Amino acid sequence: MNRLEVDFLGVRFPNPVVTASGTFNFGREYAHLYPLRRLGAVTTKGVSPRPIAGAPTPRITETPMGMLNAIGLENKGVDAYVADELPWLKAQGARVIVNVFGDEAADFAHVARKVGPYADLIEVNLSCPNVHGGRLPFAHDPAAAAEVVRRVKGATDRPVLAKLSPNGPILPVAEALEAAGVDGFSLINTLLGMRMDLERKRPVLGNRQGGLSGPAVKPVAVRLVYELYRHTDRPILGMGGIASAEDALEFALAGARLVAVGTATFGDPYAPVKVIEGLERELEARGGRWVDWVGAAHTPD
Amino acid sequence: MNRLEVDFLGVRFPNPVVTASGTFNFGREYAHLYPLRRLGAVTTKGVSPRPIAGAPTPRITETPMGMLNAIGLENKGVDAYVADELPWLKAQGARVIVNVFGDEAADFAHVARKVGPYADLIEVNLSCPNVHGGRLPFAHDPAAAAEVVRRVKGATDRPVLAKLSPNGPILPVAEALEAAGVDGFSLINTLLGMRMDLERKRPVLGNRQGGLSGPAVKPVAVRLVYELYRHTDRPILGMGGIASAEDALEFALAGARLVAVGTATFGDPYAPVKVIEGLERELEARGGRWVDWVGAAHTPD
Amino acid sequence: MPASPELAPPRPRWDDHAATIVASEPLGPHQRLVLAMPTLEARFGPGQFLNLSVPGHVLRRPLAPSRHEGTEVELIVTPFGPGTRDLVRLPVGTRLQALAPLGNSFPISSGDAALVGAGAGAAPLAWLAERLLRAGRTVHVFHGAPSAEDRTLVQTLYERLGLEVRYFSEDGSLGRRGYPTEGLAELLAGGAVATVYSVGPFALMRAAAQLAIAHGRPGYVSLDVHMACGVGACLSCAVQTAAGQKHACVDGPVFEVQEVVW
Amino acid sequence: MPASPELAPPRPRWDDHAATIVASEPLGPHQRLVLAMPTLEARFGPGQFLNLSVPGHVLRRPLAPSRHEGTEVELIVTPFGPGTRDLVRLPVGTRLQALAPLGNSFPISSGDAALVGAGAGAAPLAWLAERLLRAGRTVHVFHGAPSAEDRTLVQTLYERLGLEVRYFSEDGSLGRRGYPTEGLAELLAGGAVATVYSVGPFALMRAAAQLAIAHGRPGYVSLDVHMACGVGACLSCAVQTAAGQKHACVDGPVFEVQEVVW
Ligand SMILES: Cc1cc2nc3c(=O)[nH]c(=O)nc-3n(C[C@H](O)[C@H](O)[C@H](O)COP(=O)(O)OP(=O)(O)OC[C@H]3O[C@@H](n4cnc5c(N)ncnc54)[C@H](O)[C@@H]3O)c2cc1C
Ligand SMILES: Cc1cc2nc3c(=O)[nH]c(=O)nc-3n(C[C@H](O)[C@H](O)[C@H](O)COP(=O)(O)OP(=O)(O)OC[C@H]3O[C@@H](n4cnc5c(N)ncnc54)[C@H](O)[C@@H]3O)c2cc1C
Ligand SMILES: Cc1cc2nc3c(=O)[nH]c(=O)nc-3n(C[C@H](O)[C@H](O)[C@H](O)COP(=O)(O)O)c2cc1C
Ligand SMILES: Cc1cc2nc3c(=O)[nH]c(=O)nc-3n(C[C@H](O)[C@H](O)[C@H](O)COP(=O)(O)O)c2cc1C
Ligand code: FES
Ligand code: FES
Repeated sequence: MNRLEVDFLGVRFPNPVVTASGTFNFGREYAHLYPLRRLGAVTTKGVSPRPIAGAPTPRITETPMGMLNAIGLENKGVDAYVADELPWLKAQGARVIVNVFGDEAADFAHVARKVGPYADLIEVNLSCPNVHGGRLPFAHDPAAAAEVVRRVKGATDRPVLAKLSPNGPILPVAEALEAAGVDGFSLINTLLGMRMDLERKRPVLGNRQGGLSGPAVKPVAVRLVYELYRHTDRPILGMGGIASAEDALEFALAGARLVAVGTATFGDPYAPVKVIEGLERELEARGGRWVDWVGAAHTPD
Repeated sequence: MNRLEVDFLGVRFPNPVVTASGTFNFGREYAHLYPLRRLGAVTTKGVSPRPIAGAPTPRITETPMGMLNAIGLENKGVDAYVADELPWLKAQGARVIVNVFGDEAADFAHVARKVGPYADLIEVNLSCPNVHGGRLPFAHDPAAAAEVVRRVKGATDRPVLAKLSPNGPILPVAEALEAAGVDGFSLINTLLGMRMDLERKRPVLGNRQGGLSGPAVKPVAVRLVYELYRHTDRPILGMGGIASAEDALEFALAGARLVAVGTATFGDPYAPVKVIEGLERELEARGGRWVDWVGAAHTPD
Repeated sequence: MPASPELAPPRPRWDDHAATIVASEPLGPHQRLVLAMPTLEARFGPGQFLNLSVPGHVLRRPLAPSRHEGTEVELIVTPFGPGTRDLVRLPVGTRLQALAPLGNSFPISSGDAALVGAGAGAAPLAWLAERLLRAGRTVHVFHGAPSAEDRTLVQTLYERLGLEVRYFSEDGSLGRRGYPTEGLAELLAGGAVATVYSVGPFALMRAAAQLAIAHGRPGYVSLDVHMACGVGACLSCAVQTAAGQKHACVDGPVFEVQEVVW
Repeated sequence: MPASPELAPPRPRWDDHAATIVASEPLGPHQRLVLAMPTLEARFGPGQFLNLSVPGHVLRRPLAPSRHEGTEVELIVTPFGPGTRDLVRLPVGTRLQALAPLGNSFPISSGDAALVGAGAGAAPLAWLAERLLRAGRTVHVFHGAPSAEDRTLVQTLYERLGLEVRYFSEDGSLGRRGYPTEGLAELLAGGAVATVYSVGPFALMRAAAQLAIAHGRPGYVSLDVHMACGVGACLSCAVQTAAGQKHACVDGPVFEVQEVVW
């Protein structure tokens, strides 16, 4: 009995544990440690239409049980990844979730169209700034976010997940995205945060502020997954601080059908595999299959 | 030279370190460890017009470098505190910040009027639910929050701080409060979060969700203080995860003129005093007075 | 209604004391820790607790000693969540901090005593047993566990007192199959005039309390409520009592069974 | 433009290796740590680094060994922020994990070598000096510090090689008052045909690099960029080079001075 198997929007995953976008690049760096097909899926670093150089350094800094990053969306642009990385990644037998973003809705669609052939799912990163919307992230502008999803849906036949930001109310955005035909949700992206350098009397990060991730944000993430699950019937990919099988089960109880491991991979490159192995043991001991745990903490009000 | 002395809205504080509301009760529990007048001030547990029994247990649970609480605003009501606790606290020579809240604007004003004689500052807790505003917290309803501040300002001659919530955008609320005559701000209150109990397959807390505090939230708090400081000329009482003098200096750089120690007191009841002593040492070593550090990380864009 | 006077003796003020781990040994699934607390002049009573730091954790952990001899405080810790799991792994020599002494303690019965415990609940109970024996009382001990796993715990805590323990296991692998309250029920049904003391899971304490009440016997339980400060400042440890809401860390953790709203 | 071949030898693949602290001693403000890494078959080269776990921290810490003999890896750690502060306090016997070997290493010069370092930058430089000496090169060492504080560090790392170090202190309390680049400037001005190697604060490495460039000498620096993954996956360690943006953890940390956009 494979207790971990899960269907998500018609795609069969041998287990629910995927990597989080931006923490695993396109998988090549870790492929000599374990076969990438052992993972539920690899979620790639965010891909935009054209190359982006990213933010000034320092781009990362540690905080209590968390980290801040301001990578600034560095990537080589969709054409480079379609040429070099995505075919290689598919050839590993990995399931692939491609994270896409852009300056405007058409950019997202452009990238989604190009990566579609290599993607099992498309994840739309709505936390990036809406260049034509006063640089407010799409995630905080329901209409702009809906337009992105509509365009992406039109550009690909792959199921589309919208990745939500915890830095504003999520329900109004989620509602607008459902109306736009989104297939599922992923959350949380990072929480905005800052750390000060006492020597330089300046923010540590080159970009001043960055995104907080890691165990510190787990309670915030679990709560948002729980809240979203109550309001949607579309499946949820949950993440934010997952570092163990127990963490993953917390997200399942809250309503996550897939879970992503991000920051934990920096502390231990085997973390995604250890979460999978831990889930096998935990479910053996506690009983039930993964899918039985999904949403199980929801009781009538 | 007293490097720590600071004037805040006309009140002279020997040092900038105060206790955070709800983590120090009315000070009696800790008064045998150190004289309460050694602190910048004691901020009291939130006071409402009538007694409140609070939330079902468990009311607290730990998370990575943080904790969740859902005390449910338990308190004995303003009359009990005016009779028993506030006179005692003033008699200790402590400066006192009284944290007030209620179901509607008039409640806040009622409490502020009664506690005014014992308060050096009034802190208005806007994170409590607005009973007549669909239970949305006042903090997320600029108009309702402004009405609270207007009423409280009318009821007391003490300077009034509005305590902001990190669970929604703060700038629109801050602007409305400035128009309503608020004297200063305090932030952050707790971030909404949740932890799951894998045995019971339920949220750990009796109230299901609670408020996240402690070092885990520090980056979020520093960033919000920084953001608010750029938009206001009113002084800021900063808090969220402060456990050391270095943490306090991070908040100063971001723009906090006073700082509060909350959750850290549970881990070490001497924490507020250790932060004061640490600041004396740090400023001796690094140079400057506390007030020189306030806002020093702000440079032109 | 104030607590009965025997529950509220004038208490020494707590402080934050250094506590060095001087011994740590597994007792089945539990761990016996001995802390050296040389600055703690006050003496714990059975049922009182300390609030112990665990490196890497924001909150302390409330634990009720099973003995306090000279400067040494003995604890039984059951690894439960992240904090206690880390605590039982700390090497001898680790220096911690403990708020102590906290809370109230069990009163010594005027007649026989019946102790109903499970797991680490045996820690304060065994120590109470020691005090009861010293006071010349007859002590009946009923201990429950899912299986034979608590055998070493029971041997370590009770047999050093020369006390015989009636062991109940859910799977029948040691002692009688069933729950320790069955032993208490038989004892009381047999007409024993015993004061009941219980520390364990809520359901166990409630069952023991109901038996005590049904037989008109005094009874005491130690309520296990999630705590943050341990000293009355955070209001996290609310307990519903006949006299209104109380707080386990300062008004308890020991409560008279009649007082608790079960 | 690919890095010059001497900077990019075929590299053994990194893995996550157990690393037990077998020695830990202060050297003034620094700490000398020796890790036993029995499963690490690959050999570090000077300039390469490992990414070391620190209990209670989410990220690992990149550190460049000062020696690798048998299964033992020697590190010099300067307590800086919370992670390195915790690291230097860990007792002997603590078991950590290290990603290793990571990054590229310094090439061995064909002629004389001039080493310009400060603080823990002496770690990879001293090891490089060992390799240079073994290759028969003449090695000049210039070390800078705010005060006399690095005396023991320099003694430990360089004097065991029989190397004389020219010490520069900002306050003049040991060696010459001033910066170690002054020594380098004199050496090069005197016509020495030396390859320049520098590890230390950015300003120091830049000054050393500018001297090398001005004198038409080859030069190498090890860039200290904040790292998360250490293996090329997070893109946090961006470095601007003449050949576009590179990443210090995989394309460096050692860069040719001409290649870096200073
Ligand atoms: C007065 C008293 C005496 C106790 N004596 C013992 C003892 O001698 N041996 C023993 O093994 N256990 C004892 N407990 C229970 C012990 O405190 C908890 O098992 C422990 O705090 C759980 O921490 P954790 O990190 O394992 O779990 P977590 O769930 O991660 O704990 C998180 C937080 O919740 C609180 N918490 C969680 N569970 C409990 C609980 N059951 N009771 C109180 N607080 C809790 C803790 O304060 C901790 O800060 C006692 C509890 C109380 C109230
Ligand atoms: C290739 C390389 C080799 C190094 N070798 C040594 C050495 O041999 N001895 C030594 O003492 N130091 C060395 N450093 C610097 C050392 O890594 C940092 O001092 C250390 O990471 C700071 O961690 P912290 O916890 O003290 O500070 P924090 O600021 O709390 O660190 C937080 C995070 O930021 C990153 N970070 C912070 N400062 C630096 C920095 N200066 N360089 C890289 N990452 C940083 C760390 O990865 C860490 O995860 C080296 C750095 C690099 C890149
Ligand atoms: C270094 C880094 C880079 C990231 N890059 C992206 C990205 O390109 N696109 C995206 O949608 N999320 C990105 N994220 C967010 C993560 O995918 C994830 O949502 C977040 O880190 C929370 O999960 P965690 O706590 O497990 O890391 C990045 C996170 C980190 C730490
Ligand atoms: C147990 C507990 C109770 C609290 N009660 C109140 C309260 O009554 N009123 C209020 O404004 N804030 C309350 N807070 C929030 C704190 O005052 C503070 O804003 C928050 O905890 C962040 O600071 P910290 O990380 O230092 O604890 C409470 C926090 C905790 C942990
Ligand atoms: S634990 Fe804080 S009041 Fe009881
Ligand atoms: S540290 Fe992650 S790419 Fe270099």
